[in-house]
Amino acid sequence: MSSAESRQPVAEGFWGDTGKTGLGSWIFSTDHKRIGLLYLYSVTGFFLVGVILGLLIRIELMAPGKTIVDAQTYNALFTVHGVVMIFLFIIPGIPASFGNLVMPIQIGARDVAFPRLNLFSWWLYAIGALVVLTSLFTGGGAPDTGWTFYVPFSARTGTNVSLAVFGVFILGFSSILTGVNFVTTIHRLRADGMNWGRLPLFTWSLYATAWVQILATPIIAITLVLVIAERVLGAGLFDPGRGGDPIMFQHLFWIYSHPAVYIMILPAMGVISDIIPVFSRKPIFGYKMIAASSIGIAAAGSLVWGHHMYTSGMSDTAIMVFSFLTFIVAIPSAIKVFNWVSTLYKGSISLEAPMLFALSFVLLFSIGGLSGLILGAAATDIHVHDTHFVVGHFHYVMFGGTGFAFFAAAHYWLPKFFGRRYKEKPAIVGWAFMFVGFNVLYWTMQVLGMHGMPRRYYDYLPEFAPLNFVATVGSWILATGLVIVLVNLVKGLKSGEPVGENPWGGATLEWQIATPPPTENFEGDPVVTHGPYDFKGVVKP
Amino acid sequence: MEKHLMTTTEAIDPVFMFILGSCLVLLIGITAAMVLFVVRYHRSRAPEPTSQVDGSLWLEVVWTAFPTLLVLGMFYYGWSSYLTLRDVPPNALQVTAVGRMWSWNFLYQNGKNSPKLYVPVGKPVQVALESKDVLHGFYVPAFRVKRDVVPGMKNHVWFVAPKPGSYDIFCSQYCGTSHSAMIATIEAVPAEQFEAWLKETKATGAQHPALALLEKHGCLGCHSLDGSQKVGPTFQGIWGRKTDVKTAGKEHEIVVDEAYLKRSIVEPNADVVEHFPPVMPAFAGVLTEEEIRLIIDYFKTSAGGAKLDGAKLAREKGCLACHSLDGSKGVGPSFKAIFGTKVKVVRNGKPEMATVDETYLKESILKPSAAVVDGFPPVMPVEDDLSPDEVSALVQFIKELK
Amino acid sequence: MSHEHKDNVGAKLGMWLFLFTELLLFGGLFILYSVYLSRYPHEFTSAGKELNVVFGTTNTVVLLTSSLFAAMAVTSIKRGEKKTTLSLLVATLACAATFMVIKYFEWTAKIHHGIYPGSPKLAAGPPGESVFFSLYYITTGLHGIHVLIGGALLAWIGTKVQGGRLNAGNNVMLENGTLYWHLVDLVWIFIFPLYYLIL
Amino acid sequence: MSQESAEHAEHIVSYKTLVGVWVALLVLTVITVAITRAELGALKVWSALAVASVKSALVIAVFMHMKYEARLFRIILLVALVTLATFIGFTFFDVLYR
Ligand code: HEO
Ligand code: HEM
Ligand SMILES: [Cu+2]
Repeated sequence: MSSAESRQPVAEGFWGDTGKTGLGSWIFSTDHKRIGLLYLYSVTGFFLVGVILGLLIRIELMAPGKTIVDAQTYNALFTVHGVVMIFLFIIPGIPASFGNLVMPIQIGARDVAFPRLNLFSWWLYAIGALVVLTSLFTGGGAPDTGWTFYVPFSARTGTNVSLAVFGVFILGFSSILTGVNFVTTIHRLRADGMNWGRLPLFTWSLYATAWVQILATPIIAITLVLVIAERVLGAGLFDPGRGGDPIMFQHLFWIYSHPAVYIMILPAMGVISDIIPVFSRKPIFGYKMIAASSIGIAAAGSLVWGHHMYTSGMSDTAIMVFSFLTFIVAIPSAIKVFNWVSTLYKGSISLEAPMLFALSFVLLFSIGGLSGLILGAAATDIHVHDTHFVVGHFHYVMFGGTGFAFFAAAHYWLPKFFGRRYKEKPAIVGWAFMFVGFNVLYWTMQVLGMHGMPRRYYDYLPEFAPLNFVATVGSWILATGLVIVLVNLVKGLKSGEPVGENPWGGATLEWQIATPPPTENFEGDPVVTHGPYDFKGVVKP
Repeated sequence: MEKHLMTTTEAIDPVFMFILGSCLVLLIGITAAMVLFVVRYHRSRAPEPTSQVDGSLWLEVVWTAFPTLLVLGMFYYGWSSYLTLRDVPPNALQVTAVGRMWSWNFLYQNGKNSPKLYVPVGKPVQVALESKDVLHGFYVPAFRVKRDVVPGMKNHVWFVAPKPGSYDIFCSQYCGTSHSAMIATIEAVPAEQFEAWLKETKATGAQHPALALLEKHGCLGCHSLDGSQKVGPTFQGIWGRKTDVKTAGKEHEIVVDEAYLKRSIVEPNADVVEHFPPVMPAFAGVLTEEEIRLIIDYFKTSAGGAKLDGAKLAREKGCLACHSLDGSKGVGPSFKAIFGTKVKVVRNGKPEMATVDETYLKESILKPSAAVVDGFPPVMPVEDDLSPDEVSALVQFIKELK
Repeated sequence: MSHEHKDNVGAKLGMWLFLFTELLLFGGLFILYSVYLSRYPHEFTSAGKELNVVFGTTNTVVLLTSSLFAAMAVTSIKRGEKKTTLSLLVATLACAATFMVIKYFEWTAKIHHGIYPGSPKLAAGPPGESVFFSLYYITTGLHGIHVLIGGALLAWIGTKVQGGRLNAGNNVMLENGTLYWHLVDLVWIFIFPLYYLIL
Repeated sequence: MSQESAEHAEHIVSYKTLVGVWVALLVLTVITVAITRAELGALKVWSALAVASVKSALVIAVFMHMKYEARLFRIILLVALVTLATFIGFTFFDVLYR
């Protein structure tokens, strides 16, 4: 598009250069950028739903006894909160939205390997989401099993578990197909000169993630089918009365769901690895180690699922093996953290919104990850398992980690695709609220857990009341920050200042093309001649 | 206490201190480095980067090796201390904890059961864990022990209460509507007091000499006293019971009386109760006339005469976890003055009115999901191990609650 | 559009990745099988005796033959023998149909004998047997669904061969379709000894 | 990408090879049935699995053209198989020692 130079307020780019507009041009588009945005909108929508449910949970826990809902509703609340956050927000979150938007451009491709399959994945996501939502209002009502669907309870409860589980099954296939697409794309569609040593770390992380999606997700798919078989056919595969073993369900569930936590965090780590060098104007420290550790996490992460089952009655031998491997899998994460911090050393650091989110990611992820070590050790996990300590742990890594990385990515990349940017001040104020509120909320919950307050508890003993109140106040501070950040972002992208091709001074390919990118991404075939973090010759913004 | 026995708390807490401490040190280190770099190399102070170094082999080696050693230490310490939790001291007191939706019950070896877990101070206690329905978790925060209660699986925990006092037991594994109400208490009391409690509250009938006989001759191996189904018919409420028996291949109904009982003991295969195998050994010559008298008297008075205690059943079977006795709303409707009222229920998906009478109550106990009272969740578990007598006792109990 | 170039290797790579997914989908069931076999070796043996080895063996032969036809179809289309390709595909489908018919008879016979998941007869029997048969039904059922999907896929591809859209120069779709079909065969190669023979 | 287009110089497998593999598969089927009739005890499972593995190797190599594909394909196949094997194997750390 030659019109990119003669820019009026903002060039059209992929938003209009094909001449197609209207809903149909979006939901039937095979353009990776449009699909990426479809995912971005849906994922953000479900994030907001999940947040509202989370806030309701916190309000209920503000004081002992009944505050706003009854016990059964509370159980449905945290179940739906967990299911929405895990399967509808965080797993597709970064890979399907920002991965789709950015990854093909980063490797110099015009699209992913299978554009139509890509669109199909989004449709599966939409259908799966719809089925999950339908389950809330039909049959016996919203599922009340917790997001882990443990048998025998999930096989017995009268709520609409079968439909919800079926929805998650569909979502699993959406995730698998995205993985298939990304692996093929990264193998086949790299531009000339884009060798594996020049792959941006975000793309590296997506590559590792995609493998986990392909190899682990089918296990949850079949497990969920078995839950339905248990409920509908009375198959008895997990029913101790009929020779089944409920512990086997937990094995199958975690064979997927532990690797799934790396589906959640690896792309986030990729985002951070791309942002920190740009805002320090320094090459990333230890590129090869960071890339290799992504693969290492993906591989070793498939071998530690048993650490969720220390109290289940699993054999002590298994506890020993899984505990050992859990500690091993922490090492590649440690390597990443040390390399990120070292990248800052002797750089030229500018604390704009993406960087603030990125740096707070490092901190919050470290807190979450280090608390993971307490959970990984057999002796200490026994005490804090199934308490709010675990809830704190996973919110630190999932929300403080992936959630903050999601916002870092939004502030970093979205101006490129919308051609306009948000205001810096409100972004920073919003970030500050989020950061403070987040720690007040979840640090407190971890302390509660150490004092022995179990999770999934509607009601609790009076001695836990003061800290619970503090945590609830934290959730309000966090929510305030979220509102500020989101409003500012949406307003800015709609009507903010136009941005140029390269607002941050990035060296990866997405910053070398027009803003917003044209449908074809590149004019002609790009040829890559330098690494992703080589800032020589990149103009400082 | 002869020798100091390491408590579970003493085994776990040092590991906590070690891992938590190392983590805090690391966290503070990383935070300090980040803040330092961000301040020192902020663009306002460092307009251009002063280094373009993009890696260092020896640094990578250091920060791979150092965490590796540290986590190996954590692993080993964590694992070896965990073994303390698994290593039950010899001579531990044996108790069984039975978890059901949504209550606990504790069984002692002498047959005594109690909704509170009484234990002697300073003596190790091994708790065998048994679930009647779904997963539960036996969690005592004060002793740092937790173990899932899995149907069909033999799990256990052990602990020792160092000081007299009450300690909370939580259900840690999510188990449905009233999961958070599934709380019980450990009462740790001095050893002598515990012994006294255990004896004094020993099942009332145990003093009866006939019971000793029934135990001694193995009768209780096949006949229960509590209505549960075993190889032979239960002794519970046997006196005056009507049953079908087969005499010389022919069926007919009898009423259990003295003559019948006597014959059944001396010559068991003369009349065999329907649906039971004819496997009972004859006790002619084994039991004296005197002893048989004693047993029959016992059946007349205690086992048969003493009615099942509905109130006790309601507590033991966990009904009271959801149904209050004082009119307050729980997960299910309160039992108070419920008999005779009219309630709106949902049957087969359709609302209708029902009168709470005996039939209705019986159905609600045996098939809870058939008719669910409007406004309450359909979560009541099916109690499939209730005997007909127990159901009647429960109905009677509810009927009498004014 | 300019970027719709053909990348046969890419297409096959994608297909293989998807096949791994399918493999692990069955993998979940094989995990359960191995665990329960080690826990109930005797019950598995006696339950396995109930399965009909003749049906099982026949179906193995049928599926192997169908795989042969499918593989030959790829060779023939690359040689430009359109007619042969079509007949080979039809033969593959015929085998698929035979397989399903035999499976139908096998299942109905079992169900007639009161053997199906959750049946009162199994509930009364030893626990391991009920597990065996539940696994048997779910595994072969899932496999049967794959036979149907694979058959439909090949039929659809057949119409494209017929219409000439797939030909000697452009046949990766047929190759991918047969790859899927071979996966169905691969899974059966393991189901057969594990359920029918180990007794 | 230009250097890669050389890598799929198409390989056409002859009918003869295919039929040969098919015959081998049938023979192996007979062998499985035969050895599982014999009294081998626990070995029975392993030998049946061994034959099944040989059969699937044949199908993958020839019917599915793995023999003629780039090395990448063989590597990823190995990754998938190893993953499945570890999932099964690691479960047995629990099952065998419980
Ligand atoms: C994004 C998701 C995510 C991530 C990345 C992680 C990362 C880790 N997790 Fe977590 N987890 C996640 C999500 C969850 N975890 C859970 C539960 C859980 C449990 C079971 C707890 C229980 O139920 O009792 C354990 C043992 C762990 C361990 C770990 C470990 C060791 C890591 C490691 O990967 C962390 C590595 C990071 C580190 C170590 C910090 C950075 C390094 C530094 C600062 C340098 C110094 C480090 C060293 C010296 C090692 N997790 C649950 C609960 C599920 C449920 O029951 O509902 C969820 C959802
Ligand atoms: C404002 C934001 C949020 C609040 C206030 C919040 C609050 C909570 C609370 C209090 C619980 C524990 C409920 C209990 O155990 O009784 C919980 C559970 C959970 N949360 Fe959040 N949360 C928030 C955001 C998130 C995010 C962003 C994610 C994931 C990306 C997430 C994932 C989960 C999951 C998986 C559970 C477990 C549900 C279960 O036990 O089945 N939450 N949340
Ligand atoms: Cu995990």
